[in-house]
Amino acid sequence: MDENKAAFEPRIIAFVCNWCTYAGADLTGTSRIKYATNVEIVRFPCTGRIDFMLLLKAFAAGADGIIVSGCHPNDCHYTSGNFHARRRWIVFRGLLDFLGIDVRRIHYYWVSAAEGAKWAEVVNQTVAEIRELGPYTEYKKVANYIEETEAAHE
Amino acid sequence: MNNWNKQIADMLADGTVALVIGYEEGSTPQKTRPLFCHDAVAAERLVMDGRCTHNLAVYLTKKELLPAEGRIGVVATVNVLKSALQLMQENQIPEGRFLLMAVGPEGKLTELPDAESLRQYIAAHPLPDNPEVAALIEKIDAMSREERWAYWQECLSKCVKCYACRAACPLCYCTRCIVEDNRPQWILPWASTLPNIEWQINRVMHMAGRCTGCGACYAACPLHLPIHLLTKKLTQEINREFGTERPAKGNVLSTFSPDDKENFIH
Amino acid sequence: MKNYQIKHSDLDGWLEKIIAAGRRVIAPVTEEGHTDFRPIHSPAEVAADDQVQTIQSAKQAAFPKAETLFSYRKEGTAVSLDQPAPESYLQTVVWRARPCDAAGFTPLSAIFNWDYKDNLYNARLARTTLVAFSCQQADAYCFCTSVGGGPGEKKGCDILVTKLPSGKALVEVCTEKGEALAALAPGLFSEANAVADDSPLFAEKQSALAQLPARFSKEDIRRHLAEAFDSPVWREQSERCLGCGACAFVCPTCACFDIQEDPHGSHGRRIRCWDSCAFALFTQHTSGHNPRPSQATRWRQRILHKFSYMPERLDATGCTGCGRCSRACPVDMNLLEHLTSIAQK
Amino acid sequence: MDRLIDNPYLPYVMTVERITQEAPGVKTLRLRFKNPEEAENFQFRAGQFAEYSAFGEGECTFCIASPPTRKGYVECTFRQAGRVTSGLSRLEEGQEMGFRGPFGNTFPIEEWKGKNLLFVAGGIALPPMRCVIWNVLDRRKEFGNVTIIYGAKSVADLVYKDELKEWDERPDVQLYTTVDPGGETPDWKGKVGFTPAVLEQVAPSAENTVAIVCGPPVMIKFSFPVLEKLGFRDDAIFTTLENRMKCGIGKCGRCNVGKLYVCKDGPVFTKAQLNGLPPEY
Repeated sequence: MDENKAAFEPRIIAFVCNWCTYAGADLTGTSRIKYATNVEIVRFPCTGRIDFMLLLKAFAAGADGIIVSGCHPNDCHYTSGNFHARRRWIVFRGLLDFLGIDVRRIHYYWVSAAEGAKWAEVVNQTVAEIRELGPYTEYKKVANYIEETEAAHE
Repeated sequence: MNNWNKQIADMLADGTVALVIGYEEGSTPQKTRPLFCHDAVAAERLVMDGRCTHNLAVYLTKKELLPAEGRIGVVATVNVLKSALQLMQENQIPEGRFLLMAVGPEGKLTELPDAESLRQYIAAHPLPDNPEVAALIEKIDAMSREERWAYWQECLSKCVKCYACRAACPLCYCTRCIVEDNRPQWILPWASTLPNIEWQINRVMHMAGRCTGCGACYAACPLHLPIHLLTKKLTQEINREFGTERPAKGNVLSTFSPDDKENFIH
Repeated sequence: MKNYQIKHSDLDGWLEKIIAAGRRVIAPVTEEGHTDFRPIHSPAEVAADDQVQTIQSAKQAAFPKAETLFSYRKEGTAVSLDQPAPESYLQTVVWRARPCDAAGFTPLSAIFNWDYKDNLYNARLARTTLVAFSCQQADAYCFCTSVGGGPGEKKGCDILVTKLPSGKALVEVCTEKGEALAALAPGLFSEANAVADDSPLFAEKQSALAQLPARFSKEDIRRHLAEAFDSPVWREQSERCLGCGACAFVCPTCACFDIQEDPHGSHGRRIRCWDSCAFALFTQHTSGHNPRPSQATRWRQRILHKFSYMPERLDATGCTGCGRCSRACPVDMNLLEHLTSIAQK
Repeated sequence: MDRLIDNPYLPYVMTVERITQEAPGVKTLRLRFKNPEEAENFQFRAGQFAEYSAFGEGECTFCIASPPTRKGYVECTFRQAGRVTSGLSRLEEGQEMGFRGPFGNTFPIEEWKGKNLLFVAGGIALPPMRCVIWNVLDRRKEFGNVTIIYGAKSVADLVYKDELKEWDERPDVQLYTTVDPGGETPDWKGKVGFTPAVLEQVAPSAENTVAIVCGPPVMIKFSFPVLEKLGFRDDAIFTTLENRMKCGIGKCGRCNVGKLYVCKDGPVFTKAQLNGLPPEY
């Protein structure tokens, strides 16, 4: 790992479901497991409720990586929300990849309420991988762009 | 006057249909355009041939254009029929309201009064895949991710947000589109690269498994941006992942299978 | 102002000098068979001069599709504002516009200055130099001669270049801005005579222009429109209209805009962006009430605004006959055809 | 701030000095210029409107609800409905916001000297009139009888409740307040009925009288025939139009009714003028 990458602290946004992953992350804390502090958690009732636009908004707002995590299959609090989400992510990933958006920066996990240790692990792993990829500057550049008619933007 | 024009003129004259939507000659010999026939005389202007590419199904959900009473005839291409069927499956148009009609090669008019007859006609008249579209998708697939991003960024930076792609699509029928919502403002409403990309992602995601592949979005784009590649690619992905069969009611994303792949979820 | 001659083969050399002078140059560029204005960095990028027109008009030089009106910053309860310095607007040259592009700036300027002065537009226009090329061909959508323009018309141009059959091009300089551009390559130009109505040069210029007989007059249209508000023609013509904004966005005179917010937490910008009277939401009130509730009423507004209200209020016609709206329309709403039918009613 | 160019879209920065909750969802903001020099140079006349900015949300059009006779501040009253009005509603006293104006034409108050004035207002449309009413009351001797008929959906929806009380107590103002049937409370002392019906009941004389009518389209629609019956001439009936607008300065292309721009030629129109306009409002 070169020096620049070591100095770079990735900003990770995690979209998690309330019933499994959020509780799991809570358990990580109460179990006093130490893990990377780069993650900001946004809690949703269910992975099925996570609009794909939120992922794009996270990148536009400066995220370098994204975690999407919810209940394991058959464990959804609403029976099938995670199944619907899974199908949506399959389609969405395909489209993003075709557009050249870096799908390696979006990590999907199932983390249950009992998997406090796994949460620490997936965050650490995501941070390490995003650190390796570096900041997502190509997306940020586009996000802040408005017109090429002013000298300031040249 | 063709025989089928005469038949339609008679239907308008005797009140079988109150309005017929079809095609007429356009501004140049190379193109035709949509025509609303309110009377038998106008039916003389109807044409049907390979130049008829507008997806007339877009008018079927525009209530302000349609008479309150009576049936509405549509002289349709297969693409129009496919979209009309999809609209019926999504409960956007009632089955009996429209009399869809196809014109055969010898000018024979086939009436398709219900969803079942549409289904059969569409099955019997499969549309060939456009090799140019397939080749373009292959070309983009072969690019590196960075090249793909550069390609689409350059391409969509030109978009002026006229929303012709939305307006021309029969399945973009929401009365209030996500881009018109400002609480929250999901997509910034002016034309610049990122909001343009976000708009296309939204348009295409909302088409997942619903797009009939007619290409009206691309044909409508005044800047000729190849946005139909996005819907086409999405359809390819869906076919590969979930098969080519579509649910009879609802759509691919409103259902699921416990066996859907999850090799990307850890 | 002076007239010059330049060899066809020296035009690229002149453009090179213009680019070298650090101007932002936008010019017709052909990509995938379609030609539109794009920023260029070398004369080689410019499309061959065989197309009638670009997809979009040149209005973007002074009226970009999105621009910053001002920016704000909030600190505690206080707000401070900042606005773009006109000096930051790039000196822009529009290369090989058409006379109908140049003509579009007259109605645009009228809209932006008829009462309050829109100095953002004015500052951009002051930094824009239009090098128009006379039209040697027209297509089925062109009708500049019906609305007071012409394929060799100078109005609104800073420079009008007409490629003559002799292999020379006539360069008619119309403004100081134009003169400054010619002065960038003095070696390439030789002085030419004034183009008087009976001069051989005039005849030579005329011979190089596209032939486009007028189909109607602005006055005919205006007279008919005075009585046409309740005419069934609006519904008839607009039935196939899809309600997109393509016609407005490619139009050289459409100036309707929206004002929107670009917030980034405690700071942000207010943005002006193109809008279109064809959109249903354009006039809709928060309550849901819409003064122009149908596509027919919106089509009527488009035509009346351009051909009736603007002439009366701003002494300008909102159309240069470029035909771009008709070419861009996904359902072939042909303005020439529609106006002709109105003029003949 | 240094104004590099005269930018007509650049608002004045104003401080929210006082917030009054007028009715459910309806607030009045009193705004003071942050820059005293701008306050000094600021002038407007009754009937004019302005663009109010909640930075981060956008801009919204309302009339200036305070009278020009009260110097040093301007007030606006609005109902929270969309994104910008919600943003304005969230402001607290002491916070800063934007103000662009004054725009549009005015009520010809000077021409009304010596005449009787009849104000007919419905709901949230009292603000444009309040500006005129206070302007008139501040120069009370110059005008004849002042009659105000004001209706709202319910008692809670009446705005400017303190001022209504003040006007009611003044011997030189005839005030009739009314609420729609079903909108009354047990202790409601005003009238019950739709505003046009109350107007018919009160039947003010048209003799030497100017009527100013502001309200929702349906109220205006039913009030005009009543006024006609009472003998009001079309050029003695004034109203304001409220078409959607963005720029306020005759450029953005939204607000025109036929060839007239509501933002430039309006918002004040006489019924005689409206008779000659297409129904695009």
